[in-house]
Amino acid sequence: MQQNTSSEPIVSLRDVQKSFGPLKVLDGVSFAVDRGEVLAIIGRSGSGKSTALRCIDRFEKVDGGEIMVCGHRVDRPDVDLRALRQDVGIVFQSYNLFPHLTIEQNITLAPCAVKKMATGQAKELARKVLAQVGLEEKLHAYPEQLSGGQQQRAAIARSLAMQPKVMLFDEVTSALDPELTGEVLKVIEQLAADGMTMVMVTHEMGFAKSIADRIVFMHRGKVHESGPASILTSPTTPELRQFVGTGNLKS
Amino acid sequence: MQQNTSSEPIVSLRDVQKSFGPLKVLDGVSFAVDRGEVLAIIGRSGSGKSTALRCIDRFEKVDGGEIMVCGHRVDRPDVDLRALRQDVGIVFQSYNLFPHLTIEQNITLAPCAVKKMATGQAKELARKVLAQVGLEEKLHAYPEQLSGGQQQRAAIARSLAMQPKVMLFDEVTSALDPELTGEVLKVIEQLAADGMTMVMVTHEMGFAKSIADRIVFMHRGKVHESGPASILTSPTTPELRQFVGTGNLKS
Amino acid sequence: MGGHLNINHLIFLGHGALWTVGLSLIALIGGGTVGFAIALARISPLKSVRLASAAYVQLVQGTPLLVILFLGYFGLAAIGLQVSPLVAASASLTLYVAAYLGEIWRGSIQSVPKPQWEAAEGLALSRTQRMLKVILPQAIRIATPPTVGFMVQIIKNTSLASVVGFVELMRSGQIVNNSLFEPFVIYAIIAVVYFAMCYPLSLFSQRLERRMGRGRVNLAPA
Amino acid sequence: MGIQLDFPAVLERWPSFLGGAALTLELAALATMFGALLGTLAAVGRGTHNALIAGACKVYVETIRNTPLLVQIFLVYFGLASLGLKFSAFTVAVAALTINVGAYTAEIMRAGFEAIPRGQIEAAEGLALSRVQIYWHIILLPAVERVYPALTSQFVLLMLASSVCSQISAEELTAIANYIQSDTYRAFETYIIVAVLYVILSLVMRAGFWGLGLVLFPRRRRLGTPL
Amino acid sequence: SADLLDDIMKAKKIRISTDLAIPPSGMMDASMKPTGSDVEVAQLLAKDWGLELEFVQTTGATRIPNVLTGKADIIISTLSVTPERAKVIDFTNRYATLQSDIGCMKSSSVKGWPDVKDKSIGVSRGTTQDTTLSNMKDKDLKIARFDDDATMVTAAVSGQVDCVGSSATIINQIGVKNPARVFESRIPLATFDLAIGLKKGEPRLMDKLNAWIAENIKNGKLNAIYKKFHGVELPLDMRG
Ligand SMILES: Nc1ncnc2c1ncn2[C@@H]1O[C@H](COP(=O)(O)OP(=O)(O)OP(=O)(O)O)[C@@H](O)[C@H]1O
Ligand SMILES: Nc1ncnc2c1ncn2[C@@H]1O[C@H](COP(=O)(O)OP(=O)(O)OP(=O)(O)O)[C@@H](O)[C@H]1O
Ligand SMILES: [Mg+2]
Ligand SMILES: [Mg+2]
Repeated sequence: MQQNTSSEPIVSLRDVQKSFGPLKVLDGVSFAVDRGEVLAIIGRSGSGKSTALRCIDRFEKVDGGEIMVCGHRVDRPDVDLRALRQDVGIVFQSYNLFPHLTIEQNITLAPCAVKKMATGQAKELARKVLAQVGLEEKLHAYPEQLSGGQQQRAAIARSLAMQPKVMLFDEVTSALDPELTGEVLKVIEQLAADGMTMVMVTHEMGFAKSIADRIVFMHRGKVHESGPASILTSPTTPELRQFVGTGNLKS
Repeated sequence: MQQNTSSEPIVSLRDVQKSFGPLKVLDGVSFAVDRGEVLAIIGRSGSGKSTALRCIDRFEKVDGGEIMVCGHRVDRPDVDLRALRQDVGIVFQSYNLFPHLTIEQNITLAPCAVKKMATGQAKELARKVLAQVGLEEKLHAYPEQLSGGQQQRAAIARSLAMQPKVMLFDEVTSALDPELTGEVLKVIEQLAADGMTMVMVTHEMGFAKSIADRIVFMHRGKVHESGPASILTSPTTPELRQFVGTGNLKS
Repeated sequence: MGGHLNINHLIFLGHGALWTVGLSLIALIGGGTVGFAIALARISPLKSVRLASAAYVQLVQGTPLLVILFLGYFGLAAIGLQVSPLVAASASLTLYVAAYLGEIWRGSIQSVPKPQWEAAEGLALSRTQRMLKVILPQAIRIATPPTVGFMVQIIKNTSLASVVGFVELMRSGQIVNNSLFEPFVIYAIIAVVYFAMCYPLSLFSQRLERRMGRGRVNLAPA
Repeated sequence: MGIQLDFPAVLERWPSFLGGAALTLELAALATMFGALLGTLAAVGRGTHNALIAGACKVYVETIRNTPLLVQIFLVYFGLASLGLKFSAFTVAVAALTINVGAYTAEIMRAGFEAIPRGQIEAAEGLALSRVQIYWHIILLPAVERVYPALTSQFVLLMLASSVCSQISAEELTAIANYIQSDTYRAFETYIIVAVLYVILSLVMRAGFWGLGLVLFPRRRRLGTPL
Repeated sequence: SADLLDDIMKAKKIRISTDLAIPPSGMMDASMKPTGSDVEVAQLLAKDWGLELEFVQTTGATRIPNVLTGKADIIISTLSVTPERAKVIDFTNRYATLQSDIGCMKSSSVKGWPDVKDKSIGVSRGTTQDTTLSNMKDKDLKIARFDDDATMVTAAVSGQVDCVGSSATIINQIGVKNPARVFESRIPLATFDLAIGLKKGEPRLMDKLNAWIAENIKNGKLNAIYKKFHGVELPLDMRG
């Protein structure tokens, strides 16, 4: 699955603008992600990280700029949303598993409904992706019967079942305690090793450092600093330096 | 306010037992806290930390064992609950400020209603405790107008206004992002420096290490290991070693 | 039968409308007071009180208001208690409304999150203080929209008080119709008058609901 | 006082009572079924971005909720007949009750829809489900589960309210009671029996809804926890 | 307990239970004052006995409970006498009669019972017309019962029913406001005696009422009232 050799970025943002009412949340954000690359977005609360991520999967419409994802022009009003979302998987902080469905039903729902996959085949697939996140035995459990870490892994499996070309993660571990965080990070690490293209918003500096190919530090709606993981240990801007400093309290 | 010289423990648990239905949550827990001491309870999710804390303030009735808090026999059915709770302040993860009252009203409510304090005096007190947590300017704000970290500090101030002899904290920072966590931890550090007796359940290993006089590591409803903060760096049991090890991923 | 709609008919209908308003007010004040007691009884620490109030609620909610009114007026008289129509209607409506408001309010009180109860407890507040200062102020916010929604139903249901001799809006319409025989005109007028009384309340309840965020469910009877 | 209750004289007409109770239950069951459907559609309609549909649904809900059921039934029954459309009293009763309870259901269902966390819908959108699929798989059942107690109460109330159908010659329980009491002049006995029957019917309906809930909400059956 | 007649005389007031929504016996005039044949009978009775008159507003269903529970003294409200009902309350001698017919559209071809076989017949629920028709099991009639006369008439006018079973008076009234659907009597159904109703066990009041009725039949006053509202006279032996 290693596809690190590619010409064109799979996700690219160019001068993206986004306001909520009077509040300018994204003020000319640009970055690109190549096939097989892992990009971590960091920054303090309110700096626009989640908004940037949500724009990529068109949960927010942008006010200006250009977003290109797997060949879809996401900024255009006529983008084919359902096609886009078959190429992009997104996982949120709050899992958002469907509480009335078992884990298996959570996973098979989209393949059956969207890709018209046969039930038997979908169940086979569910087993496979659950194994990938180490949750085979929870096939018939309901979400609330799982711990937070397990729920988050099930949510990742659900996204994987759609075989997306790129995965987006928004602080997928910040609702979890250290031990459960560990479980989920291991799964993501494995995905990275398998060559999945990923964009992740995270507070886990240590993890970002160890897994990300590139880091984007956002500040006040702008990409304030970006570069390889090493910028975390030797930041050039005072803002990133301060951010990394306060973050350390948590360690 | 330094009262570190004292003979008898202010909180003591002896062989405390507690089950929820068939589930044995506390299985003979014993520990004691001296006046002016800071005790941190750590352990993985579900190990019974919160339950132990809640038993101290009689939010759960114990099935067996003995709990003594500031001279109250908490395990007895005839314990004077309101007297107990005037001596004990408790702060939860989810702040639990009263949303229909301003911060000032949140703080003055109990002193006026329980201690029959005059309104003017209570307001004076509110100003004082808010200053203690660095929130003077939020006197007339409603909880929802505050950030998470500010809400948590207001909740601590509300407890302080009852001038408790001992404070209990249950994962007071785990709903907060690193920056806000920093604010709250600073307040707790100051309280410790002022000599307040405290029992805190926490996931912040770094913080526990730096502030706690003693650490209790709970595992499967038992106190598995306990001792000075140094046990975190040189754990003797494999369970604590594993716990601290996974915790490190977060740093 | 015969004749045309004239000012006297309209005045008669107006009187009926006034009775409708009056009966509604009685129902709400009486039912509100007793309903509050029911709500507290439903969450009482005493099991017997809880069971008794639950049985009461089940019984009343399973019986048509018409039957309650009938038995309240003639049934009391049958066992030797002569009560005026006004007393009988007030008592019956009170019992009926109390069962519904009691349930709505119990739900509202219980939907104040458990941590709030615990936080109040942790501050050493007494049971009464917790109720009055922490729980009720929050429960009222939750309860107001469904309560107002229920008021709309009560306004319409007071029409059943005609069984004990009240000539309220619906009955006055029937009487006018029986002497004029203009059903469409008269029922249209009645519908409009009811709408004029109910819609502002509906609107008000929706405003409230929108203002304090959603999530509460309306327990409104037909 | 001078009242001698003579239940046997009224109870000997038990087949009529039973027939009336059966018709009441039948009216309630049919109106519940159609009303649930109509109300759900109206609730969905109120949530659409199409201002015309949303407005029409709002007018429907508000008009019905703020006028008496009796007037609605009269207008449907006699209004249709005046236009030359003649339906049986039973058909009209079912239609009028459906229209009535549909409006209440719409409000309850809307509350249910709005109680679905935004994140659930975003997660479904993220999985490329279409709008219809999202309503069907993600919103509908959890929404119903949340408002199930309110829906149950509403439909029991509908059953009680169906008594006004006696006005248009439907022979339901109240109509039977009126007939028997004016034929025998034994109003007390009749109304007491009718009250008992209505309480039984409401318990039957609640039991029915409880059973239906077991089928509809397997998660709840297995875990017993609220959503 | 005390005698009801004494109570009435002592109170100088008689409370009469009358349904004011069943024209032409009880209804409201253009200035919303009670009027109708039963209303005038009641007024005559009160005047003759020198009593103040109070109408107890009632619906069809509560006429009887009103006197049983002492909320009214007597009922004058088109009560037809049947043996079944006589088990619950006492009836005086008749003070009027009610001729009931099957009425149909003027344009219809109904002449006798065989013609109404597949027609729907509207009646007021629980009236003696209803009971009479319901007992004709052999005729296999389609009966639609309404809660009151007004609703039944509305059904006839709007076409929900083809025929009505009612008093001749009401049948004739249908067409007054609706020239498009004029009804007329086609099949005679029965003649019912209307009587004043009172609680059982009041023989003195009963005797006094019967004496009053006999007297006012003889002097023709009851007949005059009847004719004024129903357009026809009482049977020969009641015309005084
Ligand atoms: N739907 C919205 N309407 C209005 N303001 C919004 C909305 N969503 C986000 N914002 C505002 O936009 C700013 C950026 O929000 P965003 O969620 O992108 O921050 P973030 O970097 O993800 O922060 P965090 O680390 O707390 O998740 C914040 O000030 C937020 O309050
Ligand atoms: N009210 C209750 N009823 C039933 N089980 C409960 C209840 N409260 C707690 N438990 C169970 O008791 C066990 C211990 O819970 P507790 O909240 O004390 O754990 P904890 O150590 O605080 O965990 P965490 O770090 O997740 O807060 C858990 O398995 C929990 O599910
Ligand atoms: Mg975010
Ligand atoms: Mg805990």
